Amino acid sequence: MKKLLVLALAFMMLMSVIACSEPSTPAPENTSSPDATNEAATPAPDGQEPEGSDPATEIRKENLIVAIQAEPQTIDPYAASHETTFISSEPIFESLFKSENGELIPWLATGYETVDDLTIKITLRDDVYFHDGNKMTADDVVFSLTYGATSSFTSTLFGAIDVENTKALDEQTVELKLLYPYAPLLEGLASYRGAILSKAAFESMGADAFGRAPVGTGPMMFKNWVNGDRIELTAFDQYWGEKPAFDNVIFRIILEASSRTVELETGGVDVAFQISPVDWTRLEENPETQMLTGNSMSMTYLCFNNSMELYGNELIRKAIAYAIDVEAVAKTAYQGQADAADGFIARSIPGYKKVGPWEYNPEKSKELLAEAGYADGLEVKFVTFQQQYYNACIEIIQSMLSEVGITCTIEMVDLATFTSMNNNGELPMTVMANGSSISDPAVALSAWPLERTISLRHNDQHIQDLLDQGERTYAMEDRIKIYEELQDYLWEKLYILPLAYPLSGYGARANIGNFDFVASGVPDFAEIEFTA
Amino acid sequence: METTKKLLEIKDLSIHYFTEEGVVRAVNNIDFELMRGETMGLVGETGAGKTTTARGIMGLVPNPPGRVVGGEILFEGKDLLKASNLEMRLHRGKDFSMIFQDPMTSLNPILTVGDQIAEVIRLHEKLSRKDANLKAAQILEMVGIPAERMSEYPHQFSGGMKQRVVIAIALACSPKLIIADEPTTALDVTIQAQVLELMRELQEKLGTAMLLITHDLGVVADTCNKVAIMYAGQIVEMGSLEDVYDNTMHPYTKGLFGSLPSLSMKSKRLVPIDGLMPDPVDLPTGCPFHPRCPDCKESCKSRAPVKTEVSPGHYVRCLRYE
Amino acid sequence: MIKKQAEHGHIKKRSQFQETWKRLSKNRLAMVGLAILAVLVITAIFADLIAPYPYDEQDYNATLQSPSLEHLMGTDEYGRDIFSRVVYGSRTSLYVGFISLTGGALIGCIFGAIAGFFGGKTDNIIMRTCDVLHGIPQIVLAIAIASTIGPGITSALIAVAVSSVPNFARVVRAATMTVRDQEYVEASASLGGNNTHIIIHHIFPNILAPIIVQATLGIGKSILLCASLSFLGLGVQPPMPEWGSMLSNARTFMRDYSYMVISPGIAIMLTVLALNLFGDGLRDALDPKLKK
Amino acid sequence: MLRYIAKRIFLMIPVLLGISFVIFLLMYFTPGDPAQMILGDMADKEDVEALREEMGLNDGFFERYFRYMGDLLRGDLGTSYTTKLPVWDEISVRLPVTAKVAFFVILFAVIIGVPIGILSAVRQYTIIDSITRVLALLGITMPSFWFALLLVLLFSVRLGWLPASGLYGPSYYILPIISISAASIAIITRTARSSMLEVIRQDYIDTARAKGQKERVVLFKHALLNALIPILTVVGIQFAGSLGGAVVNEQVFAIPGIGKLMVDAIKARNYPLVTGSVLVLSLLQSMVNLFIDLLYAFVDPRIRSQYSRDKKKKKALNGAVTANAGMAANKRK
Repeated sequence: MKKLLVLALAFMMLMSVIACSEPSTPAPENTSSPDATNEAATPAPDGQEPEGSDPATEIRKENLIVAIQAEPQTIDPYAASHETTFISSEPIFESLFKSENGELIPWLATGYETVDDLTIKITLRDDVYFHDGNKMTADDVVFSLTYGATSSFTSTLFGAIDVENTKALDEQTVELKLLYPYAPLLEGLASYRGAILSKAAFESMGADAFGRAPVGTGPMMFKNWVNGDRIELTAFDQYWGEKPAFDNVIFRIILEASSRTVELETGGVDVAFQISPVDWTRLEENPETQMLTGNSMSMTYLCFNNSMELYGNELIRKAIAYAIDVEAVAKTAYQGQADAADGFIARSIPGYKKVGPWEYNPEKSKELLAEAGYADGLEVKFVTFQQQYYNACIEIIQSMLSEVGITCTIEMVDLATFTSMNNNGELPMTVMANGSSISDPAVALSAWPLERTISLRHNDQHIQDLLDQGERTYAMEDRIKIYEELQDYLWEKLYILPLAYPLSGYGARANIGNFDFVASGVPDFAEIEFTA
Repeated sequence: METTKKLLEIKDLSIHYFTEEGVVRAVNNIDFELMRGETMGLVGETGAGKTTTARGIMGLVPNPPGRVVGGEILFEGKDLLKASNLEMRLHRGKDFSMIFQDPMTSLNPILTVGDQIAEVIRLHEKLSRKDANLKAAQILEMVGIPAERMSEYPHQFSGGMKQRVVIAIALACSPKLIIADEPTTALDVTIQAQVLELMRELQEKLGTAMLLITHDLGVVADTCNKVAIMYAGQIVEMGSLEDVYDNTMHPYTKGLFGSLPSLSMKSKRLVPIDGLMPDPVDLPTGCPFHPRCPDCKESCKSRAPVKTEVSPGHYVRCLRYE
Repeated sequence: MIKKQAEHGHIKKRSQFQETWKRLSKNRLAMVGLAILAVLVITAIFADLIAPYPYDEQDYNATLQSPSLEHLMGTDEYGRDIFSRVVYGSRTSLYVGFISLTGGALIGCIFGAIAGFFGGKTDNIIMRTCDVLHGIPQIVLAIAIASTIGPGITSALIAVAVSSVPNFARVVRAATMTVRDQEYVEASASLGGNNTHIIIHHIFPNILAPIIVQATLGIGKSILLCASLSFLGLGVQPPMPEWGSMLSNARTFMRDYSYMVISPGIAIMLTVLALNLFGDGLRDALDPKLKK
Repeated sequence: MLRYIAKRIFLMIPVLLGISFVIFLLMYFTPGDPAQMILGDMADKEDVEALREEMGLNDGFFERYFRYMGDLLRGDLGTSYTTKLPVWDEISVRLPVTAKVAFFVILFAVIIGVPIGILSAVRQYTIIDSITRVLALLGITMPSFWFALLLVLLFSVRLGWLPASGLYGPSYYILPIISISAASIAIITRTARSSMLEVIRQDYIDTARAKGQKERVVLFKHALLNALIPILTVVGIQFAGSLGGAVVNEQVFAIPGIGKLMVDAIKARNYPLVTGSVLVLSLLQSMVNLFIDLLYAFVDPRIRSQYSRDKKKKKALNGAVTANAGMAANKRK
């Protein structure tokens, strides 16, 4: 009997070992990829059915299958702030301009003219149609911009727009008025956040329904949304620009990171987002897959609650900072796929200034602790929610702080509780990230304005003044000087401790071409060309 | 019906159960015969090995842990122990069948009474389903149950009625031998009389031999022509009714009769046999009854008595008569 | 003669426990289960001695090392020794298992006994409330409680306890109802025993068997529930080691560092297996009918 | 029979009401603000407060509960906070997926579990019995998501035979079903074995053998039919369990089931969706339990006679029989 038990256990161990241990050589040549097994029963998304090649030897595919890590609440870019909304809305909508490394390229707009600090005249193309057949006019642009100005999700970007006085001069020109000078506006209009919606469709369907079945001018048209499973877009035949190399885009909702990696390896999907860093190297080595990585525009930081007596004390903040080896935190928490943060905004954003990383000096930390009166030890508290990288940073920091006699407790709460605690300023210490949808310093520092109620709560008027100046000056050189001064000041005050610049990346099959890494994390799908 | 030919002959049969606590010697070298149409009673206290003997004959000893370790069971001259499973199956229900003790649990609760009777008929007689049901109805009437009740279920019948159904099943194919394992013990007295009466009638009508297993000497007196007394797996006394009832030889049999209230003898107190049944795992040496035997002698403790014929057809296994 | 029997009767009482032990010790699988459990309890108690490293000691230049002599089960992504964490994890898992079960068992038995014993309206009310509790999926209960008092051991514990109450209640109610109709219960009632006396002295001892079996099997289930809770992001407060959260966090590293997934998985399996083997053995030993 | 079904359905209402009340209570006391979750953490205080007012989140507990119950009685489960779709639309898309998977899981579990259980009962104390018992135990003890991940790595990645996730065709169902049903197979096998062992020891099995019936028929007709009831109970419980319980596997295999919907709804404090999905799930589970109870009646006549109305008729008939049987007996004496 007993030998039998051992036999059963050995069998289980054996199965798990062969299952997980990857031989150094990549996965066996996957000839019978799933699309070969798809059945006619339901329209299974398959990716490899090359049609007759067009004259320009451009390889076309019927479906581009993209794996996203969560189901978006809505596909209306003005009504959400989660990455999956922007990824799924990108092929449907287009903006007035496109921004290629800081330089504006006319897109839906043919050009613009800054009349004065508060007015911009924008001229539009006249050959653009919405998916519902209506022609795009200035009214749609005005409607979209005013919607952007009033929506709580995009108020930081378009809050400066003067809703009453922005009007359409004629079918093809829009006079955009501002309440106050706002330098990052044009960059915002060029981003995926500045999508132009069909006014007619929005008003007839209503905001919620529109969010579930949006109408835009983009190359792909909304087709179907199967709750919890997938979002299907199909090609828009009256698209004014160049047609994409595929007929449908299918966003498959796959929550489990390892499942996304597996689907990429087995050809179940063509592109997959949020690949966990530990799989990056394997996907790079695998000839059938590629990894598109680069510096993201987000910065992970340790946030002190400066309104609390303990963390409001600069000495304590610095003591904690000296006890943390920022380099080790970044490397370990992100499995080597992040650099130590040495500034307050991502390096690729204009106005970035290298001010750190903070020196790792446990002795100095103990000195400061003693100076602040906590020589015999200090109790600190982290509150966080289930997020792999933030939890990793906190656990590492916790053990580093224990080296200098600071004991910290970690309280895990679920996301909803965390969000309301954050907005009521109840979080003592936590680790968060601050991303930016466009590469502009003002937007990247959106956590700092005084009116924000999150737990940072520095209420330092000097910061607000510098932020306002930065926003209002148009000349780039002056803006950069202001932001550099601000970053020096923040470094001196250390209201937060920058920790890591995580690399971001997404995976794709080897046959996906002309599809490079975009810092904002929302690539342009229409440009994709199939190489095999 | 030539009664001369022996229907059933048991020679030196031993059946033991091999359990973890040790070897249970349930039946030890018993032998007896049964003529066609004859009724023999097999009497003994619980645990004497009566039921094991019955199951031995039917080939229903649960294996593991039970096993026939010796002897022969000749049915019409053929040794059943050597018969294949298939042959045994053909015999069961056709040539010999069994009535179990507790009617409450001997019928399958989820099959109709009619089906359970028809099943044995269709097993042994090549009848169509319709004819089998017809015959089942007849047999049901024979045991005193209206045919309409064929489609009802066991739980809708009283104890007595259920035993009638069990009897119907046993007699459906008019077997040559019925083994009745304490058929009336679970019934109250009035129903008991009816059931015994019914069995005797059917036995006469069909000329079936019966091996009646009971611990009730009164029932044996009414129905049997021969009787064997079993104790600790052995037959200690065997003979015709008159032999055993009128000139009882073996002390244990005397003890049994002593513990029976009888109208004729005016004894104030019943004389129970003291002590308990011996543990079948380690049976006493010599004569198994010696620890409880009132006139036990020294030799009884060491020497096992041999079956001796005291008068024609009357056997006893006791040193006093050797 | 009578004296011998009385004396024999006297022996009978003490051997009730011996009797079960004798039968239990013959069941080899149950003994294997008991052995594993014993090892588990010992590791839990002497975790500090057995574990070579403290469970939260991180070592950044030794991250994700496969099993070696200094790290028997390798190291995790923070360079912590997995063997020590599995050893300390036994403490958490047993803690969760036993405490939540005793809680659930206690409430469940009281509910069940009352429902079974009194029957009628009380029985109906209690059973309907049990249906309600049973209707709410364990996961929903766990998450709701976790978000109220914060995820972690206590919330998993309460969720398991609350959701195991209906099962215990149902088992105990069925057992009580069968026992209640036995003559010896009526006999004791006729001798003037009040209800609570009857429940405690007569009914509980006789329904101990199903309760114990339900408990041993229940502990296994609660450890598994804890594992799925951590999988859904409601696991234990870091850096407390708990097999379930270790397993679910390790799943991202499963491909290249499979050892990280195997050790906690096997630990969970061994514990739950031991509990089931022992539970089954106990049930067979306590159930007289099953005597060989 | 119909009267019994009506009674059972009528009994479900208080239970469902109870469940909705408890869920509402749980949701009421859990911190976290739905309005905040909808507007995102960038929204400022006034907007959040305005939305709370508009959604009636500031009203008293009972006021909201009775409003919800009022809508419920009119068949309106309310609208989901996040997607603004009616709750029923969300559920009606996800429920069939879970139901289909749960059905196949139970079918698979029964097809494999019951025969193995019977086999190990019949061949008790042999090697087959021990192997099945230990494998059954392994099924119960293995954390399901661990087993699921192993299966995906083995069959999708290394062997490439099966797709890794999604439900787009028959081949997509294989891995999820195996991983979810592992525990159910184990439990059904054990129950089948113990209930078969119980039945095999009954007297009527010997009666059947005494009739000269083939052993196979004795086991699979006489024994199995009687052993069905405990097996049915467990199958019912497992089916109800896998309806709501397969959340973890749904996540690994990206199956848009109701389990995952429920979990995400709670995390987003999407009260109407939570209550709606739990209620629908509990209703479905109670229906399954009712169906199983009716199956009892179908299988076991003793239970059937409790329901059937013609009980009175039967008593009369019973009386008559005993009288004339007695007459027949003494007539012949």
